[in-house]
Amino acid sequence: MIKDPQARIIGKENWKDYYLLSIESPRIATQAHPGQFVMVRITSHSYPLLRRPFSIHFKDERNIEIFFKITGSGTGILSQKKSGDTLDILGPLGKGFHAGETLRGKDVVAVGGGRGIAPLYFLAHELRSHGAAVKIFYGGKSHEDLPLKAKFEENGFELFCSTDDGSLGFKGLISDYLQTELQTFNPARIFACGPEPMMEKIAEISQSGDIPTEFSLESVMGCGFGACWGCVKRIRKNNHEGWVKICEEGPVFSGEDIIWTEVEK
Amino acid sequence: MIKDPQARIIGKENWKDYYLLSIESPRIATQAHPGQFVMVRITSHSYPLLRRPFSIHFKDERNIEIFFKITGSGTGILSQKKSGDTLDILGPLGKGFHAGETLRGKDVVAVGGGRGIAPLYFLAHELRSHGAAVKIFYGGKSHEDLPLKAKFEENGFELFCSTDDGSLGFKGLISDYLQTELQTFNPARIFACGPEPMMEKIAEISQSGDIPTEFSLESVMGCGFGACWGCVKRIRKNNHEGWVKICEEGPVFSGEDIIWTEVEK
Amino acid sequence: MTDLTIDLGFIKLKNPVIAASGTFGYGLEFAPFFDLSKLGGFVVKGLYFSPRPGNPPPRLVETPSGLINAIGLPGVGVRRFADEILPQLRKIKTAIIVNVCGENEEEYASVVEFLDKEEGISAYELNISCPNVEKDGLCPALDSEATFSVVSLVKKTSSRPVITKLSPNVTDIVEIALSAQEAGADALSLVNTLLAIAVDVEERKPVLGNIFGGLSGPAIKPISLRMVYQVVRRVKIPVIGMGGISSGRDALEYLITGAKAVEIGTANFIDPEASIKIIEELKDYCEENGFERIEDVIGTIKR
Amino acid sequence: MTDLTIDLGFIKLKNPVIAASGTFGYGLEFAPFFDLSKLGGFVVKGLYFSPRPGNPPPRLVETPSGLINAIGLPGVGVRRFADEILPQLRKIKTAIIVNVCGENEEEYASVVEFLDKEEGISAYELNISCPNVEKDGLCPALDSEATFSVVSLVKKTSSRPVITKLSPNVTDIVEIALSAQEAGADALSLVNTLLAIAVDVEERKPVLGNIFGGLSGPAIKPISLRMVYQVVRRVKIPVIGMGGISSGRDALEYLITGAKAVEIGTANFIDPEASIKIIEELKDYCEENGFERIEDVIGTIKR
Ligand SMILES: Cc1cc2nc3c(=O)[nH]c(=O)nc-3n(C[C@H](O)[C@H](O)[C@H](O)COP(=O)(O)OP(=O)(O)OC[C@H]3O[C@@H](n4cnc5c(N)ncnc54)[C@H](O)[C@@H]3O)c2cc1C
Ligand SMILES: Cc1cc2nc3c(=O)[nH]c(=O)nc-3n(C[C@H](O)[C@H](O)[C@H](O)COP(=O)(O)OP(=O)(O)OC[C@H]3O[C@@H](n4cnc5c(N)ncnc54)[C@H](O)[C@@H]3O)c2cc1C
Ligand SMILES: Cc1cc2nc3c(=O)[nH]c(=O)nc-3n(C[C@H](O)[C@H](O)[C@H](O)COP(=O)(O)O)c2cc1C
Ligand SMILES: Cc1cc2nc3c(=O)[nH]c(=O)nc-3n(C[C@H](O)[C@H](O)[C@H](O)COP(=O)(O)O)c2cc1C
Ligand code: FES
Ligand code: FES
Repeated sequence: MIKDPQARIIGKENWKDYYLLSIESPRIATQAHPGQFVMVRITSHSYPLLRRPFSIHFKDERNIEIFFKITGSGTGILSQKKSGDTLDILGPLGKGFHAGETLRGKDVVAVGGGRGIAPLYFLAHELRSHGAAVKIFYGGKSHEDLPLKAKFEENGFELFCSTDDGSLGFKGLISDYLQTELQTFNPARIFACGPEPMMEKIAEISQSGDIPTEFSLESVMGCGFGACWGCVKRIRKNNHEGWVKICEEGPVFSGEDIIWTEVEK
Repeated sequence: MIKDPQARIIGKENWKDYYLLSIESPRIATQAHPGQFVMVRITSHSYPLLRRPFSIHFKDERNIEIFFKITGSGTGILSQKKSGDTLDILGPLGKGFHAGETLRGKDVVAVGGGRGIAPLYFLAHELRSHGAAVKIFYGGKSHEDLPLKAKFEENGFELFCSTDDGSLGFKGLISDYLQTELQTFNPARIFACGPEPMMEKIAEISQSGDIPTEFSLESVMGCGFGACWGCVKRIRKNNHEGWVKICEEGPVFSGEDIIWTEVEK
Repeated sequence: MTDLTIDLGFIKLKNPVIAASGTFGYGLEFAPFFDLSKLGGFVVKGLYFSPRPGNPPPRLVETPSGLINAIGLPGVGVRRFADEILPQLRKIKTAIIVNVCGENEEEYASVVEFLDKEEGISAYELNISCPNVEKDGLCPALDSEATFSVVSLVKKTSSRPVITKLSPNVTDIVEIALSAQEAGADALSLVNTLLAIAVDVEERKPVLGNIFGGLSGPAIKPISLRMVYQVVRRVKIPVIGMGGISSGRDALEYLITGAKAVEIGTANFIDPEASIKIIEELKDYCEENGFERIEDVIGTIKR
Repeated sequence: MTDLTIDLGFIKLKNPVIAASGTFGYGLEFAPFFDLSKLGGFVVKGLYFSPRPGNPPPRLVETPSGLINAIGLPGVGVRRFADEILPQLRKIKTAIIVNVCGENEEEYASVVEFLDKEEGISAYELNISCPNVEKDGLCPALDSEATFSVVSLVKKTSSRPVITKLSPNVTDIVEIALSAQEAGADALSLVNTLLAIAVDVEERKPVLGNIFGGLSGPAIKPISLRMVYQVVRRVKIPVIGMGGISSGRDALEYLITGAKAVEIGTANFIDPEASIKIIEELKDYCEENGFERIEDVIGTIKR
């Protein structure tokens, strides 16, 4: 866990409400794993007050990327930053996905809904580097919510897109698309990140097929490093249910440990 | 008094801590007089909360200029704005200097200390257009506090500069420089804007020489248009002393009406 | 067309948005910005019987998302108000509320007695909660007996509805609210500002001329909204909520919580058109959420 | 070299900067960021006798320049604290203060009784002021008798200094402060959070799982600083000030006002190194203003 108060933005891309920032932060980059996140300070003054959490979208030796959607004032202000500006970031935080050697040669699925696609690009690369065959399921309300489609394709990932309005790919929910496709193959693991109803649906589907799952959860985070007890979700741990800090023990949890009825407020 | 929520920045200059913004706002520009000010909203959210007052530095038919120094977080954030950004401004506010026909053919003096030079550029042009002969006294801590020197000179104004450290012009306070120079001529009026000790000194000097004066005062302003009663200073009005709203009745006051002992906190 | 009218029982408002006392001058200061008759109402600056100068400056200091003021209730007094200002206000087709102040109970009563003879006032708002006139912020609204006593006296004197404005600087806001209700208040407005100070670390002295001031603005909304939440559950009379409202969403938080109307304070300084925008945003919200009348939004908070 | 040490009478601090309870975990969470022994001290998360789960989420909501929390004091209980955490804390060369909680007076006393047998604790901070465990924010610090009673009981039990942490949710903070002093408190810390709520206008329900929470952060500084101003004039025991401190200047406002030390809360989340920076800024201020000892800055406010 590193605090880098002078991480420099070295690149920026934008598609409507979605933004991608490349940030130079070698010490964070070298330690980062897929599914981990960073806490970004938005301003040096008191509005907005708290740092904002963002998944690590991708990394190389020196840089990390974050991919985010404007959902409020913090992300709004962040979207105004430009190349050359510096950011104060903490990371890498949390525990990531399990994307190691055990998946070599296996089929795996990563499902991202809207901005939930963010951690899956890094994850997909990691999985491929370990010899897994990755299918990406990428869903959104309309084609404008799938700005990363081209990038996944250019990088040779097998992509399954859906939109609620049918403007791109399968018309309907990405979880329904996944369910249909699961009739034809049986992945060794499903990874997912997105709105909670989407993830819960995927948990159901995978349970019936007995497929291990990993979900990246969200919560309002006060600190991101275990000090505030603010980010808890109901999780089973050592056969016992409790409020678990998702910044420390997550944000990625095994599907069977998540108590979905209590995850959604 | 106009509210222009979409005034566009069309030009920006910068010298160290000093900034000049040209702002397109035709309706405010046409009404503006020297000594009046605008209230600028710094952000659309709650920090910093209040608008900040700035003198109208110059205007043409469509545009106004403000000239400011970074003195805190509001001016700091404002200094980051760039050409093309829009500002929400209220103005023109207050009553300005008396720079009319009665001064034709007369010698007049305008004294600016530091950022207090801001309203005097507009004033100097107005005075000249009414046929007065203007001498500008411009003082600061060091030469870095006199960024507008060249501009005044290029525009053909007679300039007297001083710096506390002697790095440019007369070494010492601008009020001392003025006092020295007043031995050689007798202006019909002295206008001044700057730190209160400077203005008080000038009030003394001019009183002994019986020269009419006008001072532009500052105060923390809640609204800028008379609604909050926050900006009061001790002023004589109709032979009676009282707390007077400087946003409405000022910010320019005749020297004889200002109760200096109470102006400085 | 959404119906934005609100019935307070003793008065009908065009909409639930009222400009708050001390932040809206005598109303006329805002006439250059918009047609004042679009408001649900406005409350004029606090009035004592006689003219008053207010506190020595500095009177304002900005804090993170807040403003401390120690204006100290300067004003023209009832006579000049009635002679010079009220005639202009009468032409405006909206609820005109007079914020009534007093150094003691009798002064409150005499202000009301004087104004009762004047036409064009919709209601009084009893300011028993200004924290920056007395040392240490003392005021009747800190004590349920003092509240009861002044409200009863004014109610005896007044022929008009009396809204009692409460202070947030108390342990138990419900207790004070109940005693104002018992004394006959027609409505409650809450809250006034929170007693506050700021220190100048260079000069090592209090920033404000009066040392103490009252904190307002977005910073206080979580606290004032909580008090409204507590009070609406316990009183029968209507509650007007305020504290840090600067957007339609802020206003909605209060209405959903159970306030029948809201007052807009500090936001008027930052955007003189704030109240008008808030009215628009309330309309939009009703339309987007299928409410035909804003009254149907009030108190809809789920437990 | 500026002397930053502070003598609280019962304990000497390296410097006046203490990390506040509930915002600094058990301390160890911050070890990756800096050497904890640089602090004046730190207060661990509130401890009840038994482990507790805390409130249902959402537990946090951000407000303008503020944070409402309804964490609800989850924790490991005294036994695990003594067995697993305290041994690690003992190695840190700074004042370790335990924030003591209780559902009733007896629980406060039993926490202290248990911990008194353990080495390595510098003082207790009696948390009689947490607004988000009981309904409507009830807690002993709202009442001077309840305060007197619990402080006396704990003082009887404790062999260590007892700092009493007061609530800002009161009409008269001085009254409560005096009764804590009378009951034998060795110092006062003020303030805990302000009782607050937030409403979700889309869902039309309270945002927090617990409905009520406590407001902290820069938004509250004007209020908490005012309370410190009022209390330091009236008590003899040292006062530790807190509320919204995020810079050296904020800390200086409290010290100049008369607080002997400060606690840093919410700022730890935003910048885990906040306390360390504040210590540096205090040093700079002393040097620039010719103070050889930070003690000489305390209470220098001009009247
Ligand atoms: C571990 C983690 C990783 C995340 N990664 C990404 C990512 O890669 N890309 C991305 O676009 N978003 C991501 N998010 C969500 C992102 O943090 C929020 O969108 C952001 O904090 C909203 O800030 P804001 O100021 O724009 O919105 P606000 O104005 O604060 O709030 C707008 C809405 O967002 C909700 N919200 C606020 N903070 C959070 C939060 N911390 N988590 C969830 N909801 C919140 C609010 O309740 C409100 O409904 C992640 C969240 C977590 C917890
Ligand atoms: C009528 C008027 C005209 C002005 N014209 C100009 C101008 O043309 N150019 C220029 O550079 N400055 C001008 N000022 C001063 C300018 O408004 C302040 O410098 C600015 O508001 C400071 O904002 P800030 O957020 O940067 O500082 P803050 O962080 O708010 O404060 C920094 C310091 O400035 C003081 N301050 C804050 N607000 C004001 C205020 N309204 N007036 C005086 N001091 C204040 C504070 O007390 C503090 O000491 C003018 C002020 C007035 C009243
Ligand atoms: C500058 C200023 C002056 C005020 N004057 C009065 C007043 O005269 N009478 C009164 O009852 N309240 C007065 N108030 C309190 C406001 O009416 C309102 O209760 C408070 O500011 C909280 O609302 P806000 O956060 O929207 O500003 C004043 C507030 C401010 C900021
Ligand atoms: C998330 C959170 C948890 C807290 N937990 C405790 C606690 O366990 N015990 C306690 O006495 N105070 C607790 N507090 C209150 C702080 O110690 C402090 O009194 C308050 O936050 C005001 O300071 P600040 O504005 O610097 O945060 C908590 C505050 C926050 C924000
Ligand atoms: S975000 Fe603070 S404990 Fe998880
Ligand atoms: S700034 Fe509000 S009255 Fe002058």
